[in-house]
Amino acid sequence: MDTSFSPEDLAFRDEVRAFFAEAYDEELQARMANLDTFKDAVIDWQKRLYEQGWIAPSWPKEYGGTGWTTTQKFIYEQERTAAGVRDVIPFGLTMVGPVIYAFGNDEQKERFLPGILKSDDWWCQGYSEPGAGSDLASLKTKAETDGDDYIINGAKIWTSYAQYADWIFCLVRTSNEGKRQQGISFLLIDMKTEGIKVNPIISIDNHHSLNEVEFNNVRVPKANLIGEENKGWTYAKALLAHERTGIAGVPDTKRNLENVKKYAREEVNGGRALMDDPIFQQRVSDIEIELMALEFTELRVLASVASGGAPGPESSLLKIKGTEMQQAVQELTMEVAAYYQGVLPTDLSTDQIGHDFGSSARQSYMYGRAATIYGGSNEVQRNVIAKAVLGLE
Amino acid sequence: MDTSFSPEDLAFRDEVRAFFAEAYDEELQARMANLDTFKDAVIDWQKRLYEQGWIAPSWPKEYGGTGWTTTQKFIYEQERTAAGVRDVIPFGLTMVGPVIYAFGNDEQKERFLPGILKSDDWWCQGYSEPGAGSDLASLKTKAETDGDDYIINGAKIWTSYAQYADWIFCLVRTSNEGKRQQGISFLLIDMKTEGIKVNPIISIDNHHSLNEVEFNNVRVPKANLIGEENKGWTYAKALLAHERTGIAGVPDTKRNLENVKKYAREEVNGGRALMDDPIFQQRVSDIEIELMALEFTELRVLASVASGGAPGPESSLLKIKGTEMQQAVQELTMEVAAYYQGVLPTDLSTDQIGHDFGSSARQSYMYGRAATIYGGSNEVQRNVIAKAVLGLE
Amino acid sequence: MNFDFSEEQGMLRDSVARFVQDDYDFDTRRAIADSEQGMSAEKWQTFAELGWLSVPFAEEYGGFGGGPVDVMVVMEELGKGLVVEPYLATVLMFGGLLQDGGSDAQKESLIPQIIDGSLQGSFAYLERQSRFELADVKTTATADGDNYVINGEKVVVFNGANADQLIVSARTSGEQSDADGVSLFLVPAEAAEKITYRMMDGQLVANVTFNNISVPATALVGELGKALPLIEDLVQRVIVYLGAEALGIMSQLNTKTLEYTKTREQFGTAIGSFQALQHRMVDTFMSYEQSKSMLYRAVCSLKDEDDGTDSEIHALKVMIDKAGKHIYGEAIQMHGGMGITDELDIGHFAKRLMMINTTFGNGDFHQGKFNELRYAS
Amino acid sequence: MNFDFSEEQGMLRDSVARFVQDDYDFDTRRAIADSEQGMSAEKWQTFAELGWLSVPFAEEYGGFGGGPVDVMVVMEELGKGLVVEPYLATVLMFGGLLQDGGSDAQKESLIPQIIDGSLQGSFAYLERQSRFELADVKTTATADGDNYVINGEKVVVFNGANADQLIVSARTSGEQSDADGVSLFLVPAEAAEKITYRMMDGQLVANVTFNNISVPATALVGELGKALPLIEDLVQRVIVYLGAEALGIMSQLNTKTLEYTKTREQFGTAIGSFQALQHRMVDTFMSYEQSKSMLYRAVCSLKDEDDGTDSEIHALKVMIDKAGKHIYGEAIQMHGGMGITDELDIGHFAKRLMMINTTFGNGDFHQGKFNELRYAS
Repeated sequence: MDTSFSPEDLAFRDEVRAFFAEAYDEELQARMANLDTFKDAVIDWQKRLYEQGWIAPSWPKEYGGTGWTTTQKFIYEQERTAAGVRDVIPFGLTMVGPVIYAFGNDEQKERFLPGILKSDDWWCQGYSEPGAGSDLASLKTKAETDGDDYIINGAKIWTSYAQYADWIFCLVRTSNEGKRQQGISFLLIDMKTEGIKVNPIISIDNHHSLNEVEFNNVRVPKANLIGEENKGWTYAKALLAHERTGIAGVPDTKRNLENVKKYAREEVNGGRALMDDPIFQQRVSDIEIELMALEFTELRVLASVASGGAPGPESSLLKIKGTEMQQAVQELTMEVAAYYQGVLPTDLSTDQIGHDFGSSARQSYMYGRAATIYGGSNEVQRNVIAKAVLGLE
Repeated sequence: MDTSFSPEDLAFRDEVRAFFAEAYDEELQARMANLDTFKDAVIDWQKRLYEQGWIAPSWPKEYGGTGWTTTQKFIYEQERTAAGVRDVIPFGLTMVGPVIYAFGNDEQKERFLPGILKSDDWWCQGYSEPGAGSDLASLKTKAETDGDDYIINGAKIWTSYAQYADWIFCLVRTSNEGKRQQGISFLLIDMKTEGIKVNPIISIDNHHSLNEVEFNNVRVPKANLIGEENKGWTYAKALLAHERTGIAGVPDTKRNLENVKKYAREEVNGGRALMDDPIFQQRVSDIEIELMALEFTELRVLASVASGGAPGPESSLLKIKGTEMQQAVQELTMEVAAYYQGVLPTDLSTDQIGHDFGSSARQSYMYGRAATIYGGSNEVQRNVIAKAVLGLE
Repeated sequence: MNFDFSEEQGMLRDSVARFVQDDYDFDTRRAIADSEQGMSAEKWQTFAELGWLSVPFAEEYGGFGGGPVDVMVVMEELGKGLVVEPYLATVLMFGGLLQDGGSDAQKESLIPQIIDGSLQGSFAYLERQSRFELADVKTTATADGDNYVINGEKVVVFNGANADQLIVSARTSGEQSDADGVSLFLVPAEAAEKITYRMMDGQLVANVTFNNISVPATALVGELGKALPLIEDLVQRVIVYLGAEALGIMSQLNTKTLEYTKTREQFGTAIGSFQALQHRMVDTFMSYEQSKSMLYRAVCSLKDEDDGTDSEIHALKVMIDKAGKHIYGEAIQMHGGMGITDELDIGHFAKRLMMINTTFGNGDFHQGKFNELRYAS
Repeated sequence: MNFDFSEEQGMLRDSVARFVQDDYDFDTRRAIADSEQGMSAEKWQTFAELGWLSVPFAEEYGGFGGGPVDVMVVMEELGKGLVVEPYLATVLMFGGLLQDGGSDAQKESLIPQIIDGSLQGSFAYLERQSRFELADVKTTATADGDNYVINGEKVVVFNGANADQLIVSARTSGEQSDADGVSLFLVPAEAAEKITYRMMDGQLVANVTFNNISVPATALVGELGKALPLIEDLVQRVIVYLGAEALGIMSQLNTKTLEYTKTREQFGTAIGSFQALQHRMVDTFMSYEQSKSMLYRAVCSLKDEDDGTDSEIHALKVMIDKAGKHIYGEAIQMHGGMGITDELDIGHFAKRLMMINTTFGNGDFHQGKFNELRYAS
């Protein structure tokens, strides 16, 4: 049992730290914070990571991965979040990419992987459907064969950044035979195809990142089918298992908690900084202590995977506990912001309003409610653990 | 909307307060605290209450009740608990008594009610059965007709004070036809009858109050059947509804919380009284605030019943919230007792041990675990509310 | 001992409930909140006609002479409709200060205007640094002959965008957080500079700056330098009223969530049939009932001032904070993806609860006060 | 980065686990705990033979030379069996102080006796008033020529009933709660007066009174007046070991409860099929896994002392307190009536967890220390 870093690890840490300090500059951050320049800024940053060779740490080296050890990956994430560096948009790099290199044919790999790595293509995800919720397998969007093509009809929902996307990867129904999971296929669709319509959904944080995507007789070549027809569910499940560890989001939550402490040192109530209030301290440490444990739960999973084992039962709690902690920190930030938690986006400056983080706290908190809902709600996660880990029927 | 007391109410309060101050003397309390004299002391006290005319506030006046208003009953409970006066043993006075006067025949009323009121008969309850848990209707103890008698075979469990009891009221199965609830009868059984065996159960608090009661060919005259054969479930349910309000136990919990505060002023940690520790204060007020609300929830139910209405949906939460609060206070008392929470009964004096409430805190805490289990576990209570109040199937 | 409403209170309740039901559906509310003024002058006139604006005022000024229970009844129903019109700011806060501390001349001139709907008011008390401390006042009012000259800034002023008159707290003596030395002044809104912005609960609020604003001595509300008790007394009542509004909102959230779970199907069955959700809905039901009990306890304590009113008020704020978070949290979670859309009303109920929780101090702040009051050695 | 146990650690674990499995079932444990001595001399001899008593001691004194991870492995398995023999008191606390602070003569004479099982020891530190403050020492040791004369009382002394030798903390200078001025002395148990009583977790403890007990200067353990850092260092490690014992217990409670809910039927079906219970069992599972992670974090921090060891230790105590209460609470509740009988082992696991939680400070105490350490401005 050993969790210390080797000299090589420490050198790697310094390298990463230096890179972020230099490359993730203020101008870039300002462009990311502005909705008008957000997309371009993200692409610029991801291209910079690509040049650095660090765009896909989780990919196998042969497809463009970094070949890092588990400890290096862990260090990279620590440094990334400590520096406040935004994570890459996951839809290409951590979602469809791994499915393509694992289950796609050579032609598909050549065609799609470079665009993902270089961030030339912006991907989005077409899984959920209106009314289906966590019951993913009930999906109804159908793909009917017409010669060498499929004709797609149906709709997907909660599709993040569909308004920016060049491509969407979809689960579609190609058969109604057998169990519901069995007639599902995994399909890549060009968003410029005729018959696709993107309807914005304004979310509870008053922003537009979600969409409904409608498919009306959309023609997709069968060359865009990943793997075998009717086997899409298997590929999607493999994808879910692919990146178990990142889902707890511990490094980001730790950083957000540090921000809470910083803010709470500046907020004063009756002459005492909020951070000096024992009750507030207790609220912070309630979370901090759970996070300290969760960080090690994540390390245990990483270590077990690195030593060739499968992730143990402890991995299944990462999503539940991780999202609960994210929300707890978001809530605490709101408490610190007090009245200012309610401020909606405005043209007024921070100086005019009299506060600097209320509005962003609101946005994170409100949109953060989704974390326990999407990707299989925490209720569904508990059902899964009860069955798969605890053996309860 | 008005919750103030009238001058008459205040005079009544003074009368009750004076009576408890005089009658519930230290010698009596010492006898109650000693297991060897416990039973006699309880009977002496209840006889004193009988002489005062206050033994059965919840009974109709015609059967020996006090005829008090709802407010008076509320005041009586407040004063009783504020004075640390032990509640009456419920099995006769609040459990079987009301069933007898509501559903018994005249002969039964004459025969049993005086013994209950005068505390000449000690009653115990025979509902639960080994292995049945909260699923009361699954009971198997059977009563078979033999001329004018029933022959009883089976066993009851979790029977408090069966070792002291003269009588037991039982639910027994007289038929296996129809729904499980339909073949159950309500029977009164003399504990001296041949074939009854009482097996002590030592509970988690290291005390003996619970028992298993075995019935081996026990002969009971049919004259001891309450109401109609196979209707016992109805009577038992009516009994459950009879005393909804007392079940939250708010006055007792309030008094226990006051004791916690007293103890916590005396416990010192690093020069600071525990009661001056902001975190401990927060733990106390977390409970105290819920209790303040629960007290009014109980008042709302009382007021609604007093004005002729049925108890509203708010009544159903009294047991759940009340028992949760009881346990929360018991837990806090244990925290205050620190190391001494573990002390088992001993012949050593408080002075020798170095602490005065650790052992009783332990006993209350451990036995208190039963509060969320017996009388229909809180899980079953939640099922009931979900169905009956929220209309969820 | 009774918890019944009087016949008059019942009629008042029905009147507000009917308005919300018939004239203030969610789309109407959204349109009003999104409008430039952030409120509807037309609806406000309806409030006046229905007599709601008169409820807490003394009969001698044309008021209904209602007590805390009457106002509570109104606020609970307004909460159910997420009504954005500034009943709290104009009638209860601005009007409440006038009623409690105003001179006869002030009351005679202004209260009838509030009652007939022609005057909008606002209480400007919050400052950048003050957080939840009412005594933390940096804005100053300096005597200058018969006048007072006001300098300073107030932030997040409720109804600040629409108010015709402001009551401003300003320091006439003492140090920044002294209890003594705070005074209240009536200031015509046009005298001050303001910037306005929108809050997530539909409020259009303002930061108001006073730059050498001169007001006559007759603009003083209450005694010079002794405004803090007046303010604290008002805040106690307002906390009860906000609690009533919160209770109305919680009732809506629980009702709507319950309905949703009965119809929403997942895995082939209504999600309300899942036991884990059922037990959680029992818990939100209990949170609601406990909040209601605490509200009743607090409103009764307002009438019985020697019986530890303060701690009941603090306890109410703590309870509403916890119950509110619990109830809106479960409501959003159980509505799933729909729960996090702006389209659905659930999120809007949540946002108003969040703003109520932070107004005049969050749960932790009040629990600290409660602890101090009850446990200080 | 790895969380694997070495081969030796694996063998140690198996050895303890096998003993608990084969030789220490619940009835055996009950009989031992209820016996007059409250422990089994025979089992203790087995511990000696199996080498467990040598684990933390240096090889030069005949020890195994084990580190915190080795001890952790032993304690977790002992926890699973609710083993009442005084491994903690004699080997880890008494022995630990000797190993860390004892003179060569003391170590050479006593450690081999601990290892061969012939010597029982005890660390007497707690006083009536001291609660969780280690520096709060009223017992005095006064120099008298070459001797020290000890006066005072220690309470709830673990293994106080069976100890042959005590290490006693006593004040040689300073005021009641001063950090400086606390010293440790080796005292033969028969020199002191003791009264014994039983605790709910099966421990037979003692209150020990020192009435002008004279010991030679060679009885001093560690430096005069500088014992507090020694004690604090020991307590840090012991907290980790108690955490390991607690983890073993939590594992048993979760496993037994899970098994019970799979077989126990109510309303015609196994209660483990009820979704509300399933979700709660997922939560107890998570509490267990989080505790395990925190234990690993704490034990790793012991090896890496410049990396904020203290706060990891406090965090562990907080986590074990919360998770323990959560897990035993659910275990008792889900076992229903059976859960509250003395007959079933569930309650006994709970009681040991409760005593672990209060030993060396409960969760709140340590969270306060954690807050001080990390957040003090």
